[in-house]
Amino acid sequence: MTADTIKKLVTIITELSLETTLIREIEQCGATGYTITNARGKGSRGERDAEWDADRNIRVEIVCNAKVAEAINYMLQEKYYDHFAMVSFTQDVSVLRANKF
Amino acid sequence: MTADTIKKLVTIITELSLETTLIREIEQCGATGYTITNARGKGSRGERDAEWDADRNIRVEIVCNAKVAEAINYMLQEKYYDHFAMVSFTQDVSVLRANKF
Amino acid sequence: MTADTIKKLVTIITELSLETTLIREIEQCGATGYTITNARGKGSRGERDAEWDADRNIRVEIVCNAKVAEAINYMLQEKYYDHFAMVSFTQDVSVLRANKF
Amino acid sequence: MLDPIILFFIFGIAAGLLRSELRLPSQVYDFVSMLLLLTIGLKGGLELSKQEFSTIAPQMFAVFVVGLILPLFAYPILKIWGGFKRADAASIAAHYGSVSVGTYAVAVSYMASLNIHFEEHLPILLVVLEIPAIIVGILLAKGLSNGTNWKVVSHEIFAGKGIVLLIGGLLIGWFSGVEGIKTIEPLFFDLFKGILALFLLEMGLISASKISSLKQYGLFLVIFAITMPLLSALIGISMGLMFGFSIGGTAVLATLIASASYIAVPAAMRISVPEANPTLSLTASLGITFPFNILIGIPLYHQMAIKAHQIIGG
Amino acid sequence: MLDPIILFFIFGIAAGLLRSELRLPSQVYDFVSMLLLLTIGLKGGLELSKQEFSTIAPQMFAVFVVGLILPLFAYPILKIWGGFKRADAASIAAHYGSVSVGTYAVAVSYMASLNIHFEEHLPILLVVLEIPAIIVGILLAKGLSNGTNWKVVSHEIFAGKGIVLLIGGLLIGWFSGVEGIKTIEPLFFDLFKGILALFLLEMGLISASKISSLKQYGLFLVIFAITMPLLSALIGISMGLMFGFSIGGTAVLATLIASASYIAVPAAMRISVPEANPTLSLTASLGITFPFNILIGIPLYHQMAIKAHQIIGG
Amino acid sequence: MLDPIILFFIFGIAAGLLRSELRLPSQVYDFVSMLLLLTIGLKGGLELSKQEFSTIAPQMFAVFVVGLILPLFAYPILKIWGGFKRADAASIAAHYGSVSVGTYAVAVSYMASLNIHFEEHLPILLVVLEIPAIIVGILLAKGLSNGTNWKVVSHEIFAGKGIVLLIGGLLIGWFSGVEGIKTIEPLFFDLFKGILALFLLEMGLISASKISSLKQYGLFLVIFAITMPLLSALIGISMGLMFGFSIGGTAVLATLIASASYIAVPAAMRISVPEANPTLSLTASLGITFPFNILIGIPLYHQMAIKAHQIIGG
Ligand SMILES: Nc1ncnc2c1ncn2[C@@H]1O[C@H](COP(=O)(O)O)[C@@H](O)[C@H]1O
Ligand SMILES: Nc1ncnc2c1ncn2[C@@H]1O[C@H](COP(=O)(O)O)[C@@H](O)[C@H]1O
Ligand SMILES: Nc1ncnc2c1ncn2[C@@H]1O[C@H](COP(=O)(O)O)[C@@H](O)[C@H]1O
Ligand code: NA
Ligand code: NA
Ligand code: NA
Repeated sequence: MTADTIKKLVTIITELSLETTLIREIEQCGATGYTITNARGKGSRGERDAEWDADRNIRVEIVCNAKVAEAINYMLQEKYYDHFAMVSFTQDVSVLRANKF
Repeated sequence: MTADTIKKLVTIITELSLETTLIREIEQCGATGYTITNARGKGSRGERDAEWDADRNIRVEIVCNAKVAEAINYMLQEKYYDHFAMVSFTQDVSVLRANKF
Repeated sequence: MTADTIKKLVTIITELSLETTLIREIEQCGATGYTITNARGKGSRGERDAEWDADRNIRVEIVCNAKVAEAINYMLQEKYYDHFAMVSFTQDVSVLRANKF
Repeated sequence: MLDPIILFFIFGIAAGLLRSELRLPSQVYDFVSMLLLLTIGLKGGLELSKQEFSTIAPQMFAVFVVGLILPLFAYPILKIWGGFKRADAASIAAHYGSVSVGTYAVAVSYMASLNIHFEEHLPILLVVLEIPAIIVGILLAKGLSNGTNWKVVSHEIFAGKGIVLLIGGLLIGWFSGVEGIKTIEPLFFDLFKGILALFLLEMGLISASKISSLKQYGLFLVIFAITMPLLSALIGISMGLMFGFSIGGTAVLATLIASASYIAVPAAMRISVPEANPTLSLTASLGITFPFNILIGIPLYHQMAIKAHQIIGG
Repeated sequence: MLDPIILFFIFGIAAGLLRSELRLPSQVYDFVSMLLLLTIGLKGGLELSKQEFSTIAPQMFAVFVVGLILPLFAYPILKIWGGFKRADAASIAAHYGSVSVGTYAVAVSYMASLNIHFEEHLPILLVVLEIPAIIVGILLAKGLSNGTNWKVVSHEIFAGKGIVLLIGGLLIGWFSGVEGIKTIEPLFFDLFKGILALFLLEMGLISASKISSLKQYGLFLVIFAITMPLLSALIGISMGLMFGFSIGGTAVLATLIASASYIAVPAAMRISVPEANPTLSLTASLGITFPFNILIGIPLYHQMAIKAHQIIGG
Repeated sequence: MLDPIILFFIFGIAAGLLRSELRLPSQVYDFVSMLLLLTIGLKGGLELSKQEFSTIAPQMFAVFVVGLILPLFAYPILKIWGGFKRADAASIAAHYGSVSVGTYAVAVSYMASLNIHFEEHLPILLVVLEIPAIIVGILLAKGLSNGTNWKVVSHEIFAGKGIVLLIGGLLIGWFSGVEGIKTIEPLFFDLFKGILALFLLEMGLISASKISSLKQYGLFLVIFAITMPLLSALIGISMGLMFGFSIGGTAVLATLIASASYIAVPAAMRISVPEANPTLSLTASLGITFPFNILIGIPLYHQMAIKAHQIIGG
């Protein structure tokens, strides 16, 4: 079995309306891929119950190396945190075929 | 870049019909927010394939400090584990803007 | 409060069309349960935007012990990695009622 | 010659048993249910606008009482003969004391296809019948001095989609009147049977999946899920005669009382009596009683209504 | 006797305020909106095929100018009297300078139910009116020398579902002609009012949820959200007279201009003026202006149009 | 004057190429497909009830054989001239040996709009034609002594939504008969063309997205995806003459055989021949062949059928 490698998993929860632009910037940070699921929730900007287009959230996951993770987090902070409903967190994950990320 | 802080990520997978009451209790435990996605699955209470209202799962994520995480886990155990399809697990995550949680 | 136990959380992101067969194999590896959410994304096999049946992803989560996790990862590598859009990663999680998994 | 909507139901069961991947998408199922509920409400409301409340009020009261009695009658049977736990017996009893709008819709369509007249204000009785059994079920499970949060429960009941749409439809039909409703007839009335066909297709698929999980619950549940509607139908026939209903109305009322809930009651029980196993009651209600009523019950209750009217009339 | 579609809207508001769990499934809502947009487009396109472009062009130009002026008029009011931040004032102004297709659909249905003729090419003016206010809103928020990525913005505007479906419908209607369109009439035309009823049910539920969040934004927003459409309607009436429209057309045009956007503009503003609080403008537009126009505005603008025609005619 | 459903398709392609955000919600697309499949099945079933099985059986057999031969014919072309890997050549061949229900529906609608009669039992041939190419494709990819789990594969084929709905519709139509089906006609028959329009709108959007990924697969795929249906259509014309079909029936059969699968076959190949690249075959089938058949193929095959009948008849 191939040895496992430690990578970062960055999870971002934010507004659906950001999807296109956010994805573009995430790729510019060096991410080779991402996964998106639809979500709803509540946070400092109130309830976002996915009932109305403007109230829909997405949950974006990116597996990447530490450098890309840092770049993404920096980018989020610079460009999005102030004006958008957004939460993000980072974890260590072990992956196979680490060259993919 | 703001220093990262370690927080807890509590993930709960349970029945859709619990959503309203569960969220209320999670907030009473001190959570400042949560994210919900629709899910399906299988566990000790059989397959829950999301085909019928009664068979739909939700997946709830809460980023919070260790104390709130413990309170949530305790609450789940006391009030829900016995009678509901439910699984929960807890992880460490690093977050920016830690004062949010 | 019951003492926490450390288990593994295996997350697999792959094609919807694999769902039935993949679940069967995961259970054969010894998993006692799983959770599935619908997803979309992008990776080495291009964009999978969930617009067409063939382009839909699922995100499968399995909480299990280290041995089962290894068996699952091995199985994925042997049977699926070559021909399917697939990403998987593994984390430690702490669970209550550890005998469930 | 079989009514196509029944064929859609049989098709659904067959496809389900053959493990086909066929499903009505969940949101489409929700949509289809909403249309049925609104249409039934609208039709009832149109009728209401032609009736005196004083004629209907006593019927509403009588039906409410029946809704209280049915679960009280079913509970000991389930507990003593069936050997079910208290919570389970109470929950199943509540399902059978309440009603199924889907079954009602098929009865309505059955009468329409045979050109049989029936009392059109029955949707009001439907609304009334949904509720009392839930309350009795909770009391049976938890006792009088229980800690039930009735505010939450009553919200669960009255804010549930089913009741809200039926009542909304009734009021809109009532206020609009026959003329006003014309413009929305193509969607709500002309498509009714087609929409019902799709609904039954999905119900067949669901029933099939419940049938598969049947063996683990034993023969008693099957017998109960067939006998209970038959007995309830007898009560329905008697009430129809008492109310002076036509043959059609008597048969539809019998069907209504014979039907078992699978939406409103499960949701309410899950919140109020969580220790009851929801699979048990849904298997009985969706896996046996619903198909029994659709395929055998409705024509049978119709025959019973004819017989009863002959006896009374003769 | 009330139009059932209005009753559906009131029903939605009531169910929402009573915290019912009723919702139109999100994809069904999208579907219903798509059908309305296509139908409105198709109807306009059929009409286009009968008209000279030269008659319509000046109207399109005039309406475009109005779309530029309305937000310029609303902005200082919101900024100075309302005390809103620059971005918020600009965003709200853009919402009120643009239009709501849902409101237009109700006006159309209102005229149809009273058998009042109106100029059928109004959907073209609708399309024209959607856009200029967005541009002005962005300029108001960011100034002329701002860093707006106009390529992204214009893609957001023109590639948005609403505009695309309206224009697509217009073109299909235009190319198909009255004969060609016959085969798709059962879905797009016969079901129109039923579909509109479901749309309004959901809009009622949404409005109710916005009404609940109203108190935190104070009285000024409420007053603005009622006064602004009234003033806009006056402009609409004048334009109708100027264009030589019938009474019906004048009233529909007034409704159009009085309506406030809640789909296209919020989406564009979120991308271009992210510092504006989206809840503010949506609360005003969905929570106050939409219900006001549906319940009070449309009949009122109709009366205004009658009066105006009397004055002019007399 | 263009048929509006074709305009909807062109509109979809245009909106897709312009990168509009327009999409039919996925569950609505599923719903629309289900309705089309059921309607086509129902219509075929109604016709079945009027026919002798003995007339149809030989046609079913002949068509089955064609379904076996077509991929055998396409495979070497793809492998040798196209230079595709074995698995890819086999998979593409299977797609073109099977059929597209959407294309069939447009052919039906084309004939109806020109009032051209055609043999209504064609849906049965459609069902028969879907399957053999899949089996041949798997054998081509893996050889006879391969490890294919035929139980899984045949479940994948027969339990797939498409086949189940077609067969279900056929049976329901057959058992119901013309009289019985009347009550569900408003949904399944009257709305057919409107529903088809929405389906084609989405297909246009999908085709456009596949067109964009076309350049990376080279010219050969494009040529194949246009030539293959043309050759298949010739076979279809010959078979139509052989069966003694009318001009309309001949043209529809030609369209059927010329069409390429994009639902059943991709799903089966993904499971059975995972080493084949699914994007390759879907790009050809959805990006080229489907639009080609809709926009050019169907009228062309109609002309070919007319010519062929003249030659034979003369
Ligand atoms: N503490 C939290 N835990 C999990 N998810 C959260 C939390 N806070 C916010 N979220 C999610 O992030 C979205 C935006 O958060 P906010 O910017 O705080 O409004 C919310 O709508 C939630 O879906
Ligand atoms: N081992 C597991 N891994 C991941 N998810 C699980 C697992 N066991 C159960 N689940 C999820 O939790 C839900 C409830 O579990 P249970 O109470 O065990 O039936 C299931 O329907 C699954 O969605
Ligand atoms: N770096 C990544 N981070 C998160 N998800 C990924 C990543 N790469 C791929 N994925 C997901 O896994 C699926 C299959 O990946 P692939 O096999 O690389 O095409 C994609 O469609 C994405 O949903
Ligand atoms: Na009952
Ligand atoms: Na306006
Ligand atoms: Na073919």
